[in-house]
Amino acid sequence: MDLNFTPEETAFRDEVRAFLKDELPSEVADKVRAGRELTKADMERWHAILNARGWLAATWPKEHGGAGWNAVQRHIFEEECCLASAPRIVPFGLFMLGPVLIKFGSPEQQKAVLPRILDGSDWWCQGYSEPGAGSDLASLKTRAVRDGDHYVINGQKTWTTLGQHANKIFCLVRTSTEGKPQQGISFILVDLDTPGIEMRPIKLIEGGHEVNEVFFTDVRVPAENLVGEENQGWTIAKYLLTHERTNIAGVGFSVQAFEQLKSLAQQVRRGGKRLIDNPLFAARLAQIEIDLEAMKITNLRMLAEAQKNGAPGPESSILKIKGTVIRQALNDLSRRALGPAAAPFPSEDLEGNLAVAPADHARDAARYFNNRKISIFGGSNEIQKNILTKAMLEL
Amino acid sequence: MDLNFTPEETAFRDEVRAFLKDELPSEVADKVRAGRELTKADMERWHAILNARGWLAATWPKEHGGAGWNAVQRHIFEEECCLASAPRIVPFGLFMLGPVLIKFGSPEQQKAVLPRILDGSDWWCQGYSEPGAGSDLASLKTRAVRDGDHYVINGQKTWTTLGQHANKIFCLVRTSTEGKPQQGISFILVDLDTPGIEMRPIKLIEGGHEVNEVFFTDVRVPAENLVGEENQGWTIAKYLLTHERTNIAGVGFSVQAFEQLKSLAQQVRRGGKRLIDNPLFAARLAQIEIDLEAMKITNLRMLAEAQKNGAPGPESSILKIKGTVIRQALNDLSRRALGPAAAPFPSEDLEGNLAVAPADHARDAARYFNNRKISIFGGSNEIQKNILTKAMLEL
Amino acid sequence: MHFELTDDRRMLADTLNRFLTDTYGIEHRNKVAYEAPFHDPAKWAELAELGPLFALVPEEQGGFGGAGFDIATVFEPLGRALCPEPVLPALMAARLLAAAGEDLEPLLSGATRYAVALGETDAPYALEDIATEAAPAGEGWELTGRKSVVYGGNAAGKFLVAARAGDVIGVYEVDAEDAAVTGYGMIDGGGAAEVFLEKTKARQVLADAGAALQDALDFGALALCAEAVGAMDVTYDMTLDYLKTRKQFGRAIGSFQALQHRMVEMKTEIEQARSITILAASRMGTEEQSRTVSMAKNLIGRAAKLVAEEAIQMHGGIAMTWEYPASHYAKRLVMIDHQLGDTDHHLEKVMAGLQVA
Amino acid sequence: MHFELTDDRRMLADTLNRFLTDTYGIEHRNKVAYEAPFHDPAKWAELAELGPLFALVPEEQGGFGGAGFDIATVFEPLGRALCPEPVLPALMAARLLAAAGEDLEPLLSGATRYAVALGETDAPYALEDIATEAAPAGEGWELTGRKSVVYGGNAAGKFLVAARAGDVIGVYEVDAEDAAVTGYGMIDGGGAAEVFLEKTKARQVLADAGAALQDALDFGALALCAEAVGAMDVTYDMTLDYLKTRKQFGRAIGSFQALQHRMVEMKTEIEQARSITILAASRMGTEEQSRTVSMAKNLIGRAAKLVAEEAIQMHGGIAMTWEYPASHYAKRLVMIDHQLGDTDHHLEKVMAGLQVA
Repeated sequence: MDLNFTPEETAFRDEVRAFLKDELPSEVADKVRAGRELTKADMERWHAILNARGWLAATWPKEHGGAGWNAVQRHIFEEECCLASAPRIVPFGLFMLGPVLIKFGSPEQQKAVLPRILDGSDWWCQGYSEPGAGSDLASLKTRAVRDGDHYVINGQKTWTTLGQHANKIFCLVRTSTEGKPQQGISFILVDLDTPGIEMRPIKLIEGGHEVNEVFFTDVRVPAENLVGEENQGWTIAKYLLTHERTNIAGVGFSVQAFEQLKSLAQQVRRGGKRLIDNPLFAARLAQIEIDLEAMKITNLRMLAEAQKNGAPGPESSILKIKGTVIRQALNDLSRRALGPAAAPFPSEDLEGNLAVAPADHARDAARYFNNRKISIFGGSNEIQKNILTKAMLEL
Repeated sequence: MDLNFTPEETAFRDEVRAFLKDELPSEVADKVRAGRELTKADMERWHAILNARGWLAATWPKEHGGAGWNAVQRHIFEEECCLASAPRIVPFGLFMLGPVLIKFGSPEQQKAVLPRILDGSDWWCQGYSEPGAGSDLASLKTRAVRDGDHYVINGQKTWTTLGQHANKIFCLVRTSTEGKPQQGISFILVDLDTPGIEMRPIKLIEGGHEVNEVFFTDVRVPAENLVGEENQGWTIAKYLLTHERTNIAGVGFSVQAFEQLKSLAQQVRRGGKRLIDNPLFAARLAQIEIDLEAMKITNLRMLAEAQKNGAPGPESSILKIKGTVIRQALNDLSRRALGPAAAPFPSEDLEGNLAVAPADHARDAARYFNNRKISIFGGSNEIQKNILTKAMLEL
Repeated sequence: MHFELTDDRRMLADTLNRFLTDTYGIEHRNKVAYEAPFHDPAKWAELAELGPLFALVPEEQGGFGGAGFDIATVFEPLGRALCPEPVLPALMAARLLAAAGEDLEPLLSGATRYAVALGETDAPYALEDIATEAAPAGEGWELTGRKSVVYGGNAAGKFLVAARAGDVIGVYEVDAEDAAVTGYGMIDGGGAAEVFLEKTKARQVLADAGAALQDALDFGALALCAEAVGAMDVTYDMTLDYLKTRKQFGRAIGSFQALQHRMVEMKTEIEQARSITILAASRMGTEEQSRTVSMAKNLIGRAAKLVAEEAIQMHGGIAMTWEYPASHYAKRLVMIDHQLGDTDHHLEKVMAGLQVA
Repeated sequence: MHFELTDDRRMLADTLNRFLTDTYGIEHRNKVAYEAPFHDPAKWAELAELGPLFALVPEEQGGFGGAGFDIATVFEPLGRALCPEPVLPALMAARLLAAAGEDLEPLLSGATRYAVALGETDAPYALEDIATEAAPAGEGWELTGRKSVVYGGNAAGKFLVAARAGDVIGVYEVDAEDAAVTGYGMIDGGGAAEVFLEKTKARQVLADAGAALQDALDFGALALCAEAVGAMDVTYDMTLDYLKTRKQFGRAIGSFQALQHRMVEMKTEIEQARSITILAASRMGTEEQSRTVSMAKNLIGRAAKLVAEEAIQMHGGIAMTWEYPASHYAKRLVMIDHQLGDTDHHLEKVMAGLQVA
């Protein structure tokens, strides 16, 4: 047993830390810390800074312009980014499409697409979920019918995150209705400027706009935009699911949230005392700290396992389940710590002059509601439990 | 809305209370309070006292020697008995077989059996569960084959509570293997002295002997011992399940346990203070008090509903589920309150001279372990949830 | 012992439910609840005409109710409809004005909207911690301090402000136009305000208001419990409906046992919440009023959070959207815990009472 | 960073596991664990010969281990076998004797069985509350007080007793024959004793033992955590097996989704328990030793209770019986929380540390 990083890993962490200290724009970090919405420009700015350092595409091999990091390096980088309140890298081009093209794409596709992801020319979004197929991707209905050199796409995608900023979308589409439902699915690249596509915002529970619906009506897409073989889409989707799952425990987010919460509990006063001195509150806080400390190790254990085996096993579903439970508990406790001050609808005013809540906490209730999504999206915790039951428990 | 008892009900409660004060033997109540095992003589003594007062068979009509109480009276009586630490009435003859015979039995059976239940001549036990059929009664396998004037019984029953004191057993047996599994079941009375019956004790988790296995090998039982029609057993079992479920919330037990726990928390000291002054412990205690106060009302609401409709509805499963959760939480907290003093294996010595734990609490851990059964026996909480799902939620 | 409403109360509940169902549907509600003035003044007038405000106070004070079950009867329908009208501030103001023997007519008729300004940044729930000061000034009084997150304060004509003169906490009336009031909307709909008082002119309503304020808080908390029960019932039904109709992996998701058992747990907690609210309603006006209300508010806080979170989780995505009504129910259910004392605040009160009993 | 045992430790674990599996099966265990002397003296000697006691202390003190991971390596197999031998008292005594620079040979060879007498009726967990008094008497000392539920005390030759001389808590050695010792068995197997001291002759081992006692408590708690992880693994496997084989309503009960999801929750908490035990083991000897051990003992307490209760519930009846091994695992898992500080005791320690960090 050795819970410490190697000297090389420690050196890497110090390098990342120094980089973040020097290069992360403080106005952007401030927004992240306070849970405010980032603009497209904010995200592009951070991507450009990372790209300049060669750290934008963590997992891509160096020959494609990636950092070529291993799992431990990625983990260190992600954790440090969280602690520094860096924006999350928009994953659709970098961590989803990129690896798919590197594994399944043609050389032409790689050459055409990858550099434009890195330099920010293209913003990709994801067309996986459909209104009738959330956790159950195999039942998707959006059709792509071959018509000469083109596919003609009809259907509807939903939960398309940050689609409002995107100019491209990669989709899972049904190219066959024969055999098992999984067998007739293909993976295809679509330019959002193509006629027949309409993107509509979905307003979320807390009022934010981060996801969208995308409607396809007779959208003609060149056949060479198909990635891999026709009807190979399920294989590609599964590849992403097993190989590219990273940071699913969200430990970095939780550590950062815990530190913010502890500081909040030292600012808030109840009954003439600091909230952190209230035993009931402190008990909840300590309980989460303990679960989080354990989670850090569970995360490292599975990381070590993945490092050894090349890919995370089904037990990594535990990370998703418990990781989201812990994050949500932290959001819950922050909201509660604020009392009535959590209740106002977030606005610039409330964060600025009015200061109903302590600085950086005006959006804690909104964050709590928004983060109810993390146990739903990306394979709900119920689905994760089903996966575990089958794979690990053999039930 | 009126949460108060009527003047008549209040007068009845006072009458019960006075009776218990005068007639409940204090050495028996002491045992109940401390969770010590009652002897057969203790239970028979209490039954005789109740019978002398005409209160032993609460639900039987008066013409059969019962008290003829309605649901509210029964509730009042049971609650008062719990608060006074009276022994629980052994239910098999009085609340299970009796009502079955009154509803389904022949006049001869009623005349032969009921008086002997009341006067203590017979001690009945129950032969329902089998090793392969716990919550799933329809799959029971014990066979009764008609042979002239007799049925010949072969098979095994289990979880037969207090069978060691009994001279009679009523059984569900399979008389047909045709049709649905529920359809081939019959209800039959068996004398335990009949050749071919063997009763073996089952030692429970905490070391106590309250349940048994019963083995039947070619046991010849007169055909007139059949209750109702052949293959009508399922109907009888269901009748018991819906009409004779009483006190399934166990509110009286919980109220009594809560009072004992509160008193314990005032005796036990930690860090120079009484345990009840420890905020973490007090929070748990207050939480249970709240849930229990709500449960009292939930219980009354369903009682009023049952009173109105003649029988409790499927929603009474809620009482079983939440009632056992609360009781088990109380047992859990008592055990914890004791710290290391909960750990010794119960013995006379530990209760007497040695006094490792405060008086009446030497068996709190044993009680905690023993009461894990209440969410399992009598239709596990999982089964209750299935029932509710079907009947109430229509899922 | 029975659990049926009197005919009068059932009629009131029916009337309210019908009015809200017919004229205050969720789309209308969402339109008015999130935009200034964060309620619908026209509907407020109609609502007042229906008479529910009169049900909040006893006959002696010009009403026709005022008992615990009257409060529950009014607020459960409001909860079912997620109604953002400021009935709660009216109830609490009515209790305070009645305690002072003042004329309630302007309030009960709906003509004057009151807000009750208790909480402060460092004193969100507990009266003892109130720091706003009242000082005599000429014939009247002057108040100095900041009242934070005053529900209904964004659209109130008058404020009843809790302030201390030395050790004694009193209640003072302030005209909205005399104070610096900044209104805003709430994350779960409805409006509130920050009220800044700087030697602000005030009229003393109650010199020593400890008991009256606690009583107003108790009645307010009971109202919130009833509101939550109404909202939980609707949320539960919505979820049950969804489980029956939504298909995944080729079957209704309600056929999955793990979800079924969680539905039972929701249902159980809702019934427990209903029970404790009934108990609290029955104990209003007795010695056990405050402690029982605290029990109710604690249980409601836990149950409402469970129902909200489980409803979202079992809907799986759709209830994360603004468009789907369950999201608004979930927000209200969670945020009720931030009003008039949260689960822990009330648990501490119940803990304190463990010793005496 | 890696999570593999060194070869030496893996060998030790294998040896222990094999010894216990081969010679200390559950039937033998249940025979000896519940009847005086509540362990098996012959097996104790064999066990001692295998060397695990030497793994409990570092080389300087005559052992070959003593690090956190050595402790975990020894106690996890003991937990898997539910072994009632008094290894825990030996560990804690060894830490105290080592702190005093005393000869450990009689202990490590298994020749002398020690029990560590800390807890009292009103001071079950916290050292500060200890009331037993030590007074000088001639060349030595005399102790007066009662030590309650001294694990292993029923079969110990020597006691290391924590007692106060004025404000200072020290450690004193008492021969079993000099004290009034009443032994008894435990509900989860194994033995303990009440130790009555009445001007009982004693030898001072450590005058001011605050730090050494805390260290012994930390190591003891770590050992209990590792023991619990071993017992949880076995209980989980037993339950999983049962779910796969037991049929109800015509299908394996493991096919019911509600139970499946609860198995996942059990598994998750067991993995968390394993993780926090690893973390605590890694922090022994550092400044964070005590706080991390408290974290571990708290999480273990919660996880072990969950596993015990869920195992019984999912077995549904059979695990309520003495005959079925899971019942004994469940008892041990629950009762571990009653040793060396329960979940709340340790939570309070973690809470205290929130402030500093």
